[in-house]
Amino acid sequence: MTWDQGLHKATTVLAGEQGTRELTYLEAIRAALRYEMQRDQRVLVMGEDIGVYGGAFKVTQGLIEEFGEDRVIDTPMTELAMIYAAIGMSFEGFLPVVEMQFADFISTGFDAIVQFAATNYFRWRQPVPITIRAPGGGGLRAGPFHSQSNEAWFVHTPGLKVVAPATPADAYGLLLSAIRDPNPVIYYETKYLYRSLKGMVPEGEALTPIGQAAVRRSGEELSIIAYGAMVQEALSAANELERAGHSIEVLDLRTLKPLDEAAILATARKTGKVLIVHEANRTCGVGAEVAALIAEQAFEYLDGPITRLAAPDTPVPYSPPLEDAYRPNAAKILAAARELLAY
Amino acid sequence: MTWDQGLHKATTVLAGEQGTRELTYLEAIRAALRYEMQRDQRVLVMGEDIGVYGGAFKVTQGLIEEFGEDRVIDTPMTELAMIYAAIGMSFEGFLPVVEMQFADFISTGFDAIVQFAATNYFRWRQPVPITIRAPGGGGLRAGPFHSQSNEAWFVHTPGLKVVAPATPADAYGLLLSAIRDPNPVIYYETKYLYRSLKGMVPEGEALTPIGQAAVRRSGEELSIIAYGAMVQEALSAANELERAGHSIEVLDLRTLKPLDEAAILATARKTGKVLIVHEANRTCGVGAEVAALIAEQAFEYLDGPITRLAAPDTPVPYSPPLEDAYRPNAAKILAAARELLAY
Amino acid sequence: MNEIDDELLQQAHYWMRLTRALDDRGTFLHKQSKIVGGYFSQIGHEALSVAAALSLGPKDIIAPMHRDLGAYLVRGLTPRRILAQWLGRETGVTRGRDANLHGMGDLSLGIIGFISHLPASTGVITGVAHGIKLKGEPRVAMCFFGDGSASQGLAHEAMNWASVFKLPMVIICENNQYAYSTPLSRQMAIEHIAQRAAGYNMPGVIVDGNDFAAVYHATKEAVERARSGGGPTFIECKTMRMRGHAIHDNMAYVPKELLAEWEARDPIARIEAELRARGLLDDAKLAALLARIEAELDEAQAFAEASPYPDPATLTDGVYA
Amino acid sequence: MNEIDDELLQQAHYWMRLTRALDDRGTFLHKQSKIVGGYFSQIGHEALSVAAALSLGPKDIIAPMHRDLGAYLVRGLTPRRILAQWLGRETGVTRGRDANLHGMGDLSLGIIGFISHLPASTGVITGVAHGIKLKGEPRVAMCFFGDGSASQGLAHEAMNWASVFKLPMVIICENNQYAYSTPLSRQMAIEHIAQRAAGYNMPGVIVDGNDFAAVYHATKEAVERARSGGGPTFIECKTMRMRGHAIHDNMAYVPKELLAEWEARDPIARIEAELRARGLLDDAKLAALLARIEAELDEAQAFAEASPYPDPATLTDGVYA
Ligand SMILES: Cc1ncc(C[n+]2csc(CCOP(=O)(O)OP(=O)(O)O)c2C)c(N)n1
Ligand SMILES: Cc1ncc(C[n+]2csc(CCOP(=O)(O)OP(=O)(O)O)c2C)c(N)n1
Ligand SMILES: [Mg+2]
Ligand SMILES: [Mg+2]
Repeated sequence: MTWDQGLHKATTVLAGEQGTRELTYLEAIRAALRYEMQRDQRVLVMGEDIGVYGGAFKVTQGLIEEFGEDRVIDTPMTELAMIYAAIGMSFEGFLPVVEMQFADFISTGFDAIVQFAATNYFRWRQPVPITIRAPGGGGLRAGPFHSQSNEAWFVHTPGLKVVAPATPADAYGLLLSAIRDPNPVIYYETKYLYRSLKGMVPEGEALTPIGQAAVRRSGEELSIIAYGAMVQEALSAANELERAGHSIEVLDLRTLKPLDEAAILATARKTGKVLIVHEANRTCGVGAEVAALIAEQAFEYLDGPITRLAAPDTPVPYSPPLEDAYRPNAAKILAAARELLAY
Repeated sequence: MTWDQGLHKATTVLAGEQGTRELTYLEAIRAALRYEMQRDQRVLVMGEDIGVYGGAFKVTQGLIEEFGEDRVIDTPMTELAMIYAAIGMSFEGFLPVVEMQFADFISTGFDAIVQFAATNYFRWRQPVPITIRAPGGGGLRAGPFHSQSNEAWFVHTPGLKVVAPATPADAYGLLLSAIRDPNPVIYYETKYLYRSLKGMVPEGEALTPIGQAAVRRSGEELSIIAYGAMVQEALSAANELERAGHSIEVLDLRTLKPLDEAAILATARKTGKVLIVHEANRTCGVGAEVAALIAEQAFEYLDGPITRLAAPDTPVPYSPPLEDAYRPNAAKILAAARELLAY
Repeated sequence: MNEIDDELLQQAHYWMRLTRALDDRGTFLHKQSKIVGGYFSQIGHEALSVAAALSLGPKDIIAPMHRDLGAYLVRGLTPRRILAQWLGRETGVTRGRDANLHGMGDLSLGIIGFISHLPASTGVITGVAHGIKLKGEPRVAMCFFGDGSASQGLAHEAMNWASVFKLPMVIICENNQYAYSTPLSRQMAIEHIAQRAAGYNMPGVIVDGNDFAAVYHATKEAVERARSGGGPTFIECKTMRMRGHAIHDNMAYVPKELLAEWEARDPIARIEAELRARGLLDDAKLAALLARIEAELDEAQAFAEASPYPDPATLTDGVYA
Repeated sequence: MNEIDDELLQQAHYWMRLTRALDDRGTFLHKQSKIVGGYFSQIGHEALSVAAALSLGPKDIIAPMHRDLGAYLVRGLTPRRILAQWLGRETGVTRGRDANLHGMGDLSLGIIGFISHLPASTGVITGVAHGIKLKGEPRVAMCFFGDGSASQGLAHEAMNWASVFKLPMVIICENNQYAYSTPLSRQMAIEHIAQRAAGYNMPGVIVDGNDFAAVYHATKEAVERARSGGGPTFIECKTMRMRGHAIHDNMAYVPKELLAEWEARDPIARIEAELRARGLLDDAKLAALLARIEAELDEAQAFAEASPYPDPATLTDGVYA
């Protein structure tokens, strides 16, 4: 088969009837890659050690056997050329999914993302439909260079989309959407959840739309706005508070750029008290944007200070007592929420 | 003379009596470089075309004649190696000042800044006393790659300091402070002001401390918080409003990381209405952090929504009507301020 | 130039003359403040950019940079769209979004619009070549980059990638002696940039970049190698940037003798000497050609000047596809 | 190994044995979950890291990476501080801030702590070498990087910079056949990475990285060249990573024969054969040496385990100098 006969067409091979299955967060990512690769021959994956080895975290395990080395490309160790290569491939009609071995190494390919991919459509109307998978976050004692949550760099940069699934279903559904989106999408997956979080994941066309947050838990007194690994922590804290008689809403942002402003403002207006939580460093993080948005557009509805709980402005430390002090978790959310409830 | 005899010592050659002189913003930067290089033999400057040619904007003109090519280093065209080289030189006791030809090209040297320089002291207690000069900002019809205001990338990254002078005196005083600071400092200078803004600049030891904002104009009804090129625009708008009987405070942030939280909170508490202005893109910009800070810590004092006026989330466009629509200016500040005053 | 047939030589002559005339017009329009911001002249590069582009077929792809006006024109980007681009008009290649020669991309013509961050052309073309190879199509991807850009890590990564995957790619290195004010001696410790090709197990060819025929032969051979599965080739074209880096630069740093030496090797003078030798050109024919080109450019400029500026209301429209 | 005198050989033997023993202990402590996160074994690299470090003087500077435990030890970083580092204690080199071998820097010992983003060592050492040259001191800067790291643009930029400024620098390329799971054939299209040295007009030397004497001679010569103003040298040490990339990696992707071939070339077995041939080593002496080393490491481990974890209250203290 030549490219013209088949590859340019998106072929929905796998529609079938929709069931669901229980998958880990990691399995959900792999399932999404497989589904998209089966469905559309333009989709390919590439990265360091992702083929024969199956990836540093084994996310892509089995893909090279199923799809061959033309579509599962083990690359030289070179993030900048890799992202540029993905951009160039997209100009030839491919839909490349690039794996950064760790989100931390995305800075090595930075120019290709923020200067080229982000601006291209704006400049000469040529879309850059690439997806960059960035395994981020800490809690694994991996130190300053294997634990970063650096999404704010890209949330600030015009022309990119940024997503951060918190559940297996969204890990699946957002990856489908990211791959099909005509824009460069950075997909922050949370290493901490890879094997620790399981959930029901629909089969087939279960896309999570980019740009839509999800209310994970409805409540009246206080809104916790979180994303990625912090959503589970927020839910634990909210459950605990419920036992103490409080009614807490938890909003999972899911997409960090473009933000679901309507959902953010709706929850803020509903409860009047907002606690924003993320694992990334505090200053100029996504939480700052969410807070600013609320302060500007839901000002009259507020019954307390917009509160942020984020990592302090230090690199991610290695030693367990330091990392535990560094990283937000359910207990810290609980304390911050209690304080805000008491305001 | 060998290094050990002289270079390691900071030698205040130029104390003298302090006069002042009128300088353009650009001349003030050059004066600061000369002063520091005369004062301390550890200071050197390097960058593309900064020696023989005097720099793309002629900021370093005359320095190679005065200090020789060992201390005014024309480099190959390679931002990443250049910043790494500066880091390495700092380990040998030098205080290098690196010029990015345009702030836009700082992304090419990104890893060296955010991964190495920013984290080094945290990791093994070795300071990285380098200064990176980044000529930023638009208004010059220079398009998406010669107009960027990308400071938020670095404000978000722990371990860096970021300054952005708005006046010739601060261009001088903050550069002195940046060079002497034991940490990596990114010095955003505003190309738009290079030759268009003149002001009195003290001679000698007139350091502007890092971390201190300046109230440029005192007022009661509304605070405009700005930095860089937007300070002059804010002052024009404030003057205009004064003629209409309003009392406006203008706070010039001067340092973007670490922010002068006390000054920000003081002005917010004083006036109860805050308009934040910057030329950088809106989402997750410095304005978001300032707004979030106020929303969290000055909540009770607010009489109106915290308002941001920033560039929209697009690359900087080239064509004059587009760039004019893109970039905040006095007229747009005036409109936003009027709206907020009427709240 | 013996092996270049008359027709190709005449064709090349037209493109080189058009390139220079359009470039001169750019300078002129800048002096008139009609082009705001910067302007980058390519005078001296006509032979290499036109020859490299002419060695390609219609479905091949190029990633040029800021001194490859000749290549844009040969690929079919019209002076109308280019002039409208320079004047920041909605009818320009980037609809007033990108500045001067930046971003002049149009995949329907097989052209990738460059970004400032050099040498992005080498990175992105690697991906195009990789895509072509995966599709198994007999097409070629060609990039251009300069002597200064050769110092950037990306050039290395791209060449390595192209060689590991044996991609159908041709790398044109425009060694024009300077990167802005920086001479070769300050950029590298070697005499020929092509010496680096061995580090990627690819042929490293050195040609006189001001000799149309020499560049054409070298690129043609490399294009054929790429097309037939032989992998990438590195071609260093020795030339000279005959103007300042950008229009504001009086290039006081360039020794007069060096300029004079290259003035004597002007690519257009050389192709015209050959055409005259073959009896294909005389003063009258040249005058007619130049008049035709000026008329074409007058018309294009009129189009550009009559074109509207982009509507500010559309500012944020085009960020996402 | 003829030209290496007895004393140096014995010294090297000690360091190589200490390196391996400490490395084995790291693996052991990881299995005991005392080292959390990752652990990177260097087994196979002992000769090259020890030889390169021994060729330097006390005021020289090195920028090692994650498989250069031997070099850290030779430069004077004690097993105590290293073990405390691995266990995340306040008495470790980074006071619990950086992970496993990362960041083990101490300029008083002439060691730069590496970051993950490879090959930062090449970049930062370029600056050190530049600083040394500006000061006119007879000192040398040496960096280490791997075959995978060689694909990164920074390696190119750093080598180019070093050659343009003719810096007193020695570049040790540890070609251990793999970068994580990626074999050389997928990393580059050339046989020897040293072939790239010509692209920077610097000597490109290839040595058997498992032969202490060969590495020592090559590095010594390069160090002398650098010290006397002769500029940078590139030395490719052929070796083999005898364990997985990190401790979790069973390296199923490595052909058994390849491992066996390199097993037979074990650097420690080779130096011990030479010592025995010279009559400097026998079973009893070896047993005594190993016992001494184990005692040293027991004491160091006890120190590390008795050391406190960092106080969480100090978390944000050390961000700014
Ligand atoms: C990464 C990067 N750094 C700096 C610049 C600024 N700059 C624009 S062109 C140029 C010189 C380019 O030299 P070369 O590659 O030789 O091309 P030439 O202009 O000589 O044709 C420089 C330094 C840039 N465009 N990109
Ligand atoms: C820029 C960057 N990308 C990816 C990684 C992840 N990574 C860590 S070590 C390694 C392999 C390094 O290979 P090589 O340079 O040959 O050194 P070796 O581990 O074989 O000694 C990779 C891919 C990294 N550290 N830095
Ligand atoms: Mg050039
Ligand atoms: Mg290796």
